[in-house]
Amino acid sequence: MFLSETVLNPIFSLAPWIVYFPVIGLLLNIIFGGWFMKHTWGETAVGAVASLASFSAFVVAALLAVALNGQHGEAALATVAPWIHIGTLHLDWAFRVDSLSTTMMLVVSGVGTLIHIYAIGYMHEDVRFKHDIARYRRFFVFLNLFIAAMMILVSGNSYMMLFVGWEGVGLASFLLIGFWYDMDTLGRPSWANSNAAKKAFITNRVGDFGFLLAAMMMFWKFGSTDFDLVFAKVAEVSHHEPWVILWITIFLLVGVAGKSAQIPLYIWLPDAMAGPTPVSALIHAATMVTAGVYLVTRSAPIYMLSHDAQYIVATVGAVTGLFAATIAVGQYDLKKVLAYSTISQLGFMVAAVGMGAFVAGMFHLMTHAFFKALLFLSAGSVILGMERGHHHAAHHHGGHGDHHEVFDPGDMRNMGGLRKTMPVTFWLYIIGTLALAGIPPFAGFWSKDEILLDASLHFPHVYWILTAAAFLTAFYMGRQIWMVFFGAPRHEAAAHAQESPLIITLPLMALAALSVVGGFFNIPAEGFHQLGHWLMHTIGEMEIPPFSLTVAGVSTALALVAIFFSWLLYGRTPLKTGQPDPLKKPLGLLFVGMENKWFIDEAYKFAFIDRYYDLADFLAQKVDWDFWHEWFHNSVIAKGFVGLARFLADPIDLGLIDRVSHLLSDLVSASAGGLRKLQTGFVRSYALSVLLGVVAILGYLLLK
Amino acid sequence: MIPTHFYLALSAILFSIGALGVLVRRNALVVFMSIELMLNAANLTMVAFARQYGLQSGQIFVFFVMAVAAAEVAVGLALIVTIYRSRQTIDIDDMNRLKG
Amino acid sequence: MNFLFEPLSLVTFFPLLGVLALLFLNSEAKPAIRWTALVSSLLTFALSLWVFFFSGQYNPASGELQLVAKYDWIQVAGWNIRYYLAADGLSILLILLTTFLTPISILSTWTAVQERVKDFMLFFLLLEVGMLGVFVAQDLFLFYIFWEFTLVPMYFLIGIWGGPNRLYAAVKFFLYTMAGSILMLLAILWIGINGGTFSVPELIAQGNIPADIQMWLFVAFTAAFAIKVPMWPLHSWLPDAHVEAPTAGSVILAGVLLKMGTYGFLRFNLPLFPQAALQAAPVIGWLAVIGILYGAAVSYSQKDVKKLVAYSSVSHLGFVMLGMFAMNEQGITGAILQMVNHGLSTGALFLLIGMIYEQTHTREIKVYGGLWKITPVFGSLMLIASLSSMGLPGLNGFVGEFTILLGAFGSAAYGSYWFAILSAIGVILAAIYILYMFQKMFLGPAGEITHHHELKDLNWREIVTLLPLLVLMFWIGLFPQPFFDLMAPAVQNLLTVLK
Amino acid sequence: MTFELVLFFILAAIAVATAVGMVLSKNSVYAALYLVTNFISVAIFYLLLDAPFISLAQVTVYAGAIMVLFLFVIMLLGAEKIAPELNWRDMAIPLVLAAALMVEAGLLFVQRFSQPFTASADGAAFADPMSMSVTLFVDYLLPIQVTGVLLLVAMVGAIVLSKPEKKGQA
Repeated sequence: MFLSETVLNPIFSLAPWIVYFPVIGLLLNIIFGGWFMKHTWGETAVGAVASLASFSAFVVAALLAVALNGQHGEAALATVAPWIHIGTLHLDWAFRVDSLSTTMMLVVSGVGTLIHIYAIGYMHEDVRFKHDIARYRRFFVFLNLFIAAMMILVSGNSYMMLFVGWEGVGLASFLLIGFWYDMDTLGRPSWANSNAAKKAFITNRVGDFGFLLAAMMMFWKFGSTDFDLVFAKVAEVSHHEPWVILWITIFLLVGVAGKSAQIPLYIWLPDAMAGPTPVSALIHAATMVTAGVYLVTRSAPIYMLSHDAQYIVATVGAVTGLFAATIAVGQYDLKKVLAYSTISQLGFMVAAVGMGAFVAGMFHLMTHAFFKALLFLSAGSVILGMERGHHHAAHHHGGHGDHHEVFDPGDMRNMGGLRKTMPVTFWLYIIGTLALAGIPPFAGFWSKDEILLDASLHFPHVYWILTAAAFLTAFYMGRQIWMVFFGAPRHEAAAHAQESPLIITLPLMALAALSVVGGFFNIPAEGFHQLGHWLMHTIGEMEIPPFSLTVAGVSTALALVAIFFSWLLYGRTPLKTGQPDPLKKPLGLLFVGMENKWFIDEAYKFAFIDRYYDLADFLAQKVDWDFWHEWFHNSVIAKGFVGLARFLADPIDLGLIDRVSHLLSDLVSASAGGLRKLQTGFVRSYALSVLLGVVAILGYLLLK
Repeated sequence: MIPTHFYLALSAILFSIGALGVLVRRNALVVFMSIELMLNAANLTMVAFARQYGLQSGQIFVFFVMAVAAAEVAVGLALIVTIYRSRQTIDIDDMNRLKG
Repeated sequence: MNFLFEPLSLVTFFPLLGVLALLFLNSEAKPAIRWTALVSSLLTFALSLWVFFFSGQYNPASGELQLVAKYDWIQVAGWNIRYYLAADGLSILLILLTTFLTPISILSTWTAVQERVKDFMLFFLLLEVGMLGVFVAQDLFLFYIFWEFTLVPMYFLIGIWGGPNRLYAAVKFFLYTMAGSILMLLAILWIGINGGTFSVPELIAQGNIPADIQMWLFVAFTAAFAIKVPMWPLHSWLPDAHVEAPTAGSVILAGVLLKMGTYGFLRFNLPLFPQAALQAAPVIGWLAVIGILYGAAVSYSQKDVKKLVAYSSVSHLGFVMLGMFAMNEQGITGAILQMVNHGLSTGALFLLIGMIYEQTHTREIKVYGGLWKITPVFGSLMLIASLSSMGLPGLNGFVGEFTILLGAFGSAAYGSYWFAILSAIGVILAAIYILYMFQKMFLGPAGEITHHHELKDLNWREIVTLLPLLVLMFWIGLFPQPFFDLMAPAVQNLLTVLK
Repeated sequence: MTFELVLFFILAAIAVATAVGMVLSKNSVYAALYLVTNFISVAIFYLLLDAPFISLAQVTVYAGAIMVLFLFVIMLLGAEKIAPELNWRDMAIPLVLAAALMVEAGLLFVQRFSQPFTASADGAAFADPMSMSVTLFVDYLLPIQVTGVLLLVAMVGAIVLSKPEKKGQA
């Protein structure tokens, strides 16, 4: 909570470099990338530049963390330049280094770097499957852009600077979701991917709208949007105008719902899986979507003052957690399951920070970043393996034309038995799954347990909802494992799938290691809780609930039961080709809902999107054009004027005025006929008449 | 000193002769010269008055008249040349297309 | 004679030298004509920069009118009309915007205008004189003359070099703006005769117009300016004019001509009739909010991309009006910056659309598609311009929109949060129509047009045309403070008048 | 009869004679030469009138430049003679009018301006070339510039007009 006005340690002046490095990386790739790509080593160079940029940012973040530790977590500020100073509005480009921001920086740049490295290998194959090698460079430019924006987001010293990163990551997300903008996820020419990108950006904009209103309200009520200045006045304002606090938190929640995919704005995240898998891992699982959690944690002093706000946020998070988990159960696409799982886990985090369990929320954010990135990247590896298998199979059947058969390498109904063909990926996936399902001692267990513990103490309803969600989480992950890796291959591609190269699996192993030991950052025991103590430098002292064996035991037991259920359904009798999901029969309509995402997309389309389009169309065609432009201006005004002119012209002008003027004109022309004779055309006669005039005038003057 | 009205009378004579030239000659070039003569006569009065009232402005004006005359001559002669090219004559009585 | 050698006179009338030079050129010598026009407009830009920043005659820290050129002009029958030029923080950015956009527009016509090039350039440079005059004139009468003068070259630019329906558009543009101006002329005459002077600063200093008459005069001035802006619902001429105008004409129309309206509000309506302005603020504010939402919604449903951008201007200019009538520092400063921003981003959009139109001769959105793959540089620049237009932080549009919304949110003149909240929805709607346009043209599978045309990416001339705009977009987006510093003192002065 | 007066009458006679000669001469080359003589005599009048600057301008501009131009054009067109041109019947009315004009103007001048001569004491000083130039380039700067532009325009105009016509253009 304390801010040193003067930068104590010169290392803190390095803070802006967490942004500069990725920006330099992307500029290098924009300027020299084209030249790189002309060489055989081009792709590696482009990838290396981008990865190095990200890694440099990580190094800086690590240095900052060490320096911060050196001064016992006392926050430091590095002001770069003024941004907007108008009257009392003072916005600066100022980087804030405190325990919360460095934690985020480390997660973002750390996971980011691993994913950059993974992407070198992944994109190498992806651009070849999609037949557009030139786009390789663009991917890394966008990826670095994302890192830069995310770093601004987590290190800004004011809500407005946070907002810059907030929209910046939205842009990067738009660009990366729409990376294969001219096709759908299966590589067919289509608007699907670009639609998904657009949907993501616009939905995020709705959230940004809330954020913006919150920031403006803060400025007028607190006089600033700088974190310290806002928090310094929170208590006072809360005392006089409690509604202000409530509205700010609600507006912020709209922003959180947009960015962190909470009800009602989560709909963009599943579609966002249209992006290449490293993007899904980095942006739509590990980092960007957790920005909302970061935001609430950052705003802890505001949320702590309003129990209503906490209640709303926690409930929204919890309901999202359960709701998304139900959908995840009914999905067949490998990445879609993970996407809904991400929404669900984000619900956990939002619920946690909503309850005031900021440490638990941040803890889960961190562990989730590890294991969800691991899961996504492994899923990417699986999909690549399937693609390879598909190509292999097609190659063998060359000439039969089944190369053109539409094949979805991400559909779990096409998989099965990958345990044997992709052993490394299999084991990595298992680690990720156990971590996500909350099996001790994997990372997910510790963080999820802390959230559940907090909920059980303060918000029982949240606890029950979240426990149900945790059960479903373990279930759908088990379902995934059985369907993908066990049983017999349900498609040729799965049979011929091939393991991924080391450049892809190495980062996975690093992430797997983190998923295993990540929980030890914050072991719930006396004398530990390192992450908690570290974060409390920033968010203030928090009560740490004692470890409860009941809560931990219940959740572990439920997870195990869920996995057992999934084995019963999917493991014991593996799915056959074309066989419907075994849940379909017992659950009936319920499963249809899960399968179709509860028809929320359709409902939104019907309720908002189509209505807005109709409205816009009505305004544009009917109101603006037909009525205002054509009818009012062209018919009423213009034609009215013409009509008036006609009226004046016909009876009045022709009837009355014209007759008089005809008379006049006849007179004139008669006299003109006479006078015309004077017009001889001879210059000299004109000159003569001029002289005549002069003589006459002079004569008059003389005689006067 | 010569009285001013001597000059005035002289300029009146010159001006009239110039006017006469404009009226009687059909050669466009001579008509033009006659106009120059009239301008000169007018200039003479101005300079004469300038001396009488001890003012420079009269002379300044003459200077400008000269400049304008120069411009006029340049354009006028060019016109005559053009007309001569297209109609092979500089007789102003042949140029009567403005006849009503 | 001396009046011509005042710094602002020089800047304003400098393009006339280009006009003079053009008169001596053979109308067939097209390259020479283009270069002459370009060089003279570039020199005007350099001159304006020099006058404001390097001559040492303009002190940006002062909020007073500076570089004053004040000469008696028409002093008949008790009319005290002066040749009175001056600039301050309210106008400096717009003057620079004008001198900046003119060479860019001229550069954009390099290959697009092939017929009657000489006349085109003549009208263009004359238009620049008129626009500059509007922004520097401090005498109501002189202002009116410049104001009307701009109509003439623009009329011809649309009417001669425009699209198929150009005559209709040109006449509509002319009549529409003329109609509003007549009322303003009456108001100007009333003020000038009753106040004993036409000089705005003196009239402001007198400040003795009775409140009830203020309202009438305010309405009369508003009639002229609101049409020019254009404020909803007086925007009907805008899509016609934009769609039919040649690219350079659209750029100048959107970039500068519309700003004459908003500038008029700022320079005349607010300080001359402060009570009336305060009373009218909520009305204007609501019109602005409606304009923001209406413009954004209508844009979304357009099939012609130029029309889409034209309607988006209605939305953007709504923001400017909203900020201005918030009547606080943030709002007014943001409004001025937003005028510049709109000139940059909409100007860039029109330039880009013109560049593709030159190749395909169609502006129908649905025939395009997948252009980013075929013309990557074009697509990337379009993306930046689009993002700037929809107000992405880090680019110029956001800085303007945010400060305006912030001003409107805390505005005492509005006295309600609803103005800011509803217009913030405009930010969402902006994303919808801009992304719709970008997606339908640049993303997705290759469109119909690519089957008929071998589309070429931007050439160097086109990139050079756009580059200054892009640099400014980033500059204003990241470090707008120098621009704010330029206007801050003048805005504070204006606010003291309003209080 | 002072010397000046004698000079005046001699010059006046020359001026009138050359003017008449110009009007009457059949050959336009002669007409031009008469006119030159007339201009030179007027230039001497200017000298008598304390206007040395104007006098010199008269010689260079009129007698020099303008008349040379005339001669050029006459030679160029080969239009020395246009016969038969003058006949006394046609000249009757013009002659009467010109005479009337002369009489009227003379009378008017004499009637209105025959006050005694009031030249300032400093005589020639008021219009010496030095003070003339100062006046011209200080008080009359703009007119001078405008005149320059006028001459430029005239020059351009003359060039455009006398350019050979292109085929197919009217």
